[in-house]
Amino acid sequence: MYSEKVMDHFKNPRNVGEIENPDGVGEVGNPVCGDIMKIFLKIENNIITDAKFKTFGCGAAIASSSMATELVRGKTLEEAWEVSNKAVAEALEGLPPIKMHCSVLAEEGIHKAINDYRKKHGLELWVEKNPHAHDHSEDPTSDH
Amino acid sequence: MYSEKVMDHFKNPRNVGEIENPDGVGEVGNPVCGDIMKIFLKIENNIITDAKFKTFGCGAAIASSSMATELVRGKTLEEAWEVSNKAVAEALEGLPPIKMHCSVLAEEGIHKAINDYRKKHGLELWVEKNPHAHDHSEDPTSDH
Amino acid sequence: MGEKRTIYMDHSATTYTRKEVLEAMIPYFTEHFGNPSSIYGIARDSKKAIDMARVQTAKALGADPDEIYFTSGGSESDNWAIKGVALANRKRGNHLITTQIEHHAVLHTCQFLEKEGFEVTYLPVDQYGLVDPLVLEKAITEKTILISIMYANNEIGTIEPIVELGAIARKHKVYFHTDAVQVIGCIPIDVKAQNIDLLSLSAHKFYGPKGTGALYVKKGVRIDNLIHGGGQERRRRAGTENIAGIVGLGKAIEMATADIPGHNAKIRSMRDRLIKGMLEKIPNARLNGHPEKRLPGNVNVSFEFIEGESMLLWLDDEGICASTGSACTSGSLEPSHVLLATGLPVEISHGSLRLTLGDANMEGDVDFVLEVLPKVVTKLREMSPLYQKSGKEGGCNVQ
Amino acid sequence: MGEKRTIYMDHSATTYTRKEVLEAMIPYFTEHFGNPSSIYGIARDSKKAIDMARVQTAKALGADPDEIYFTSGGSESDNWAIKGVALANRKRGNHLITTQIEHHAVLHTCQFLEKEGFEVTYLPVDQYGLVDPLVLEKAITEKTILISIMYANNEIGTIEPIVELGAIARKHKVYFHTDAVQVIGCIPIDVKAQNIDLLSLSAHKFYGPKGTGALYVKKGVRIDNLIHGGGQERRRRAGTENIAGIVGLGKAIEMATADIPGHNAKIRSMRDRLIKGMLEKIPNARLNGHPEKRLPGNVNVSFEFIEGESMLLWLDDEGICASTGSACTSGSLEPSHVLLATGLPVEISHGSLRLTLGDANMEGDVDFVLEVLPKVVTKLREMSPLYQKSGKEGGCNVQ
Ligand SMILES: Cc1ncc(COP(=O)(O)O)c(C=O)c1O
Ligand SMILES: Cc1ncc(COP(=O)(O)O)c(C=O)c1O
Repeated sequence: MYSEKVMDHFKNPRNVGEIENPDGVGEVGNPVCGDIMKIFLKIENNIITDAKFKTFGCGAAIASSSMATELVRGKTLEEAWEVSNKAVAEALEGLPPIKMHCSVLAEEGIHKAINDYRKKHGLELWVEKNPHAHDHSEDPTSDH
Repeated sequence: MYSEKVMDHFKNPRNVGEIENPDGVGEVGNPVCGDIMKIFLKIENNIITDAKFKTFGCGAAIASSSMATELVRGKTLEEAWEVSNKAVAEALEGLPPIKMHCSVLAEEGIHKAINDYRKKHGLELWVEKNPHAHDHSEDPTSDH
Repeated sequence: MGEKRTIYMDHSATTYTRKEVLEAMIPYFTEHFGNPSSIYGIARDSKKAIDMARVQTAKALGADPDEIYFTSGGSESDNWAIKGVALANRKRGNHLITTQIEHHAVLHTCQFLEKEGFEVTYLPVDQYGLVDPLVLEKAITEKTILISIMYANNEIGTIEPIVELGAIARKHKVYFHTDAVQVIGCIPIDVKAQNIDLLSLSAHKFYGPKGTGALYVKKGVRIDNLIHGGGQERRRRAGTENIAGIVGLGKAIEMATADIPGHNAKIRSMRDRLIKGMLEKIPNARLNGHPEKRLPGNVNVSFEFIEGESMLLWLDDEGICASTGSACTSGSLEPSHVLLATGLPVEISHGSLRLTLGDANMEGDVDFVLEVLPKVVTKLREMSPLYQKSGKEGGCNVQ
Repeated sequence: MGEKRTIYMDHSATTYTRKEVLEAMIPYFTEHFGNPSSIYGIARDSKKAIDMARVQTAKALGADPDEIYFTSGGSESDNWAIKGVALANRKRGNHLITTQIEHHAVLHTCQFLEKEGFEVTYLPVDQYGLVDPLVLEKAITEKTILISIMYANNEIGTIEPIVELGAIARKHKVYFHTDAVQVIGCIPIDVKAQNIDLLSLSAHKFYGPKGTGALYVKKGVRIDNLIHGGGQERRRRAGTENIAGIVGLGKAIEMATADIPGHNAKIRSMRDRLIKGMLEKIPNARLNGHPEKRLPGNVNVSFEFIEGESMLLWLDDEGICASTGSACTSGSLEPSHVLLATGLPVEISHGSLRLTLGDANMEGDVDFVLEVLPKVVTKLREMSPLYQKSGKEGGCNVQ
């Protein structure tokens, strides 16, 4: 059901853990729904120098957290903000349709951590362009 | 579905044919229902000395005609009148429930031929004791 | 009946499972037995096998794989198509159209729906068993939600003008279902080109296993479930999948549709020789169904003055497997509803014989049947009170 | 995942087909393939085989052979029992009673009937998943026509007090159906002594083939057909019989019920060791279901702070086949309705694991799982934001 890439990021998750004294933290999801992601960012000169996560959730949730933290590392905040759930899912070589929300969660976690940083620094919060713009569409490469 | 005895009487029917100048003839059934039996009797001194049949119908109808003509041969008319459909079915070692009506037809054919004889001789016609007394019940030895 | 050769001429009742099909199935009983809904390795193998069967089936029908739903056979598919569409579209109307010659899986389902408040028109057929498209069109009302017409009849083999009938349904925006149980491997199917919205099939009619079938449901068709429960078959047909059966269906349909013209040519030539021989050798016999628009393997002939079952028993004694009406009703006393719908008199319909040829047959089988059958008919006629040796005028001597 | 050994601990999802069962089935695909409704020799062989399977099944249930109807599986049996009785007895009432922990084949069927104007009471269960007979009795009204309660639950293994529940149904003259899909071969069934009017079973849960099941219907029970059509199964279930599947079911039920105590003793000792070991080695774990009144092979444990699917994936990586809820819903995001009905908090029910032991297991499998599982749980907890190394009070840190 999962692509090899998903399984790789599930079995060898990158960036698991917490960052001590993080510059931004975002926690999204809900244990009632079965997934929670907590994203920790280290930010220097507007650049994400480190990203870590802790996740309670299914294989796709863990792999999405792993991939999302990979994707934002080294990016400016503006660039990182543009990392969409679709980009996460594509980098994972697809997610089953019922698991697309995991990539959405990862995008939201990153956004929340960035805004946490901006808030702490008295910067204006960025707003989600369109809360419904996330790509939940079926991924033709997978099935459920 | 049929007992060996039925198959024997179907494949080697006894008494097929017509009797020239019969003393009694009975035709029962209806081509619309899928079976017609015509019974021919030769009667001497109140005794059935020969019995023949022609039948249009299924295996059970042919076997029942064969068995019924066998059973009445050599019997007095009174005795022959008492040969019930149940007796025919039993002598055939059972008939499938949906085929019990074939034995009923055979009984009726004999009755009709006997009454044909009685009518020709100005005798009072015998009446069926109870038209519903025929045994249509399921035969436990067979199945459908 | 010992060591005699068996000549199987009842392919429309059921077929043997082809060797290659059985071989494809075996590993799914013992090795790849995992429940495809599970996520571990052996379950993924089952899932893949089902996906492949779905692709094979879709390809044979010109459909998309996600328009194919596996079922337990033709009867379930027919029940599901008809009840499912009827119940899901009740708000739009309560009128269904079918024909008088459908299989009981369709007819009895329609009768069930009549009890539930639906109205059903049973279209008549002509003497050959053909439905007239004009008659169909006239029967459509504003309340019509489904038209169900079989692709070819199982008893007399008549092939209906499905493309035309489907086009009429489409024109009037009514869903069109066809029971194609008898035609897989005999007629190339292309559901898109043939205007078909729903199509039933059953594996054991084309050398697959019994107990497995499929329903094609065009994307977008509103249909309720028939068997509710788990999320199998994309939430439309509950029940742990019969993996081996589904694999067998896939393999069987692939093989059955690989060379339809070649297969038909062989079967048809035997059929034509059989029909010709029977009609030549046996007087007072008539062919039921259409002379040309008929299934390549179907022979259905009525013999006056005799009854069908007694013919079957004699043929069985010679090792020939045949049937009267459809197999499911051959235990019954009622004459075939199909023959009656073609206008055949009841008494003659009792004397009908169906021989359906298929892959189990060789030319020699035809010769054997042509040798045996006339003797059987003669023997039975000789003991029939309806048969006057003088000839045809014997007719039906009803009391 | 290469050459590693596979440890199958998902017997409640499905079982492999036993070798002897498959061997009994094979001849009915290719040799004795005749349609049992036909009258010739090869068809009579199929008919006899079905008759024998019916006797085997009846014997295993304490029923008469003519109270057994073959179906395509547990889901069809459940659908048929419930819809069939509901529709046939509508004049007497429109109220059904079932429980909150039934399989979806029952629950979704009941929901379908609610749309059709029936009223359904879903009985609660206690923390162990047990239905209280007093609560059942109170729920019965004058309009109650059917009570459907599963014999044992497929997720948590709890065995219901069926004899008592059935006695209450009988006292109130309400039909009593039980979904016994999980218990064949684990609990001796005697439908007469156990007050059961209808009982569903499915062959692939007791080492028979998938796609074959049966419904026991006590003589005299008023029930409509679910699949209409030909006259098979004494006119109650249409469709050409899945002969091989039916033969397999018969053989499988005979073997599965030959020595239930012996079978259970072996499985139960592995189960108890597994439960004990899991609870000892893994903190913040709890057993779901009843400690004693549970199926011999069922283990269902919840681990706090982690999610079930990620556990399954790691176990799969080690060759261990397990499941979370029931297999049919393991693709789903919703937590198990059964665990919720026992009062388990949603967040904890997400972290539950079902291991179901059966004939494929050996003692060594238990050791291996007890070695692997604690590591998996630790690994996942370490990456869980809910898990505080300090200990239990971590709890659920909802935003
Ligand atoms: C309790 C219960 N009922 C019904 C079913 C459905 O049976 P099947 O999948 O054979 O249709 C299952 C298994 O999936 C089950 O565990
Ligand atoms: C035309 C037609 N429809 C439906 C069916 C029912 O198929 P099954 O027996 O596989 O359920 C049959 C065969 O029996 C058939 O010939």
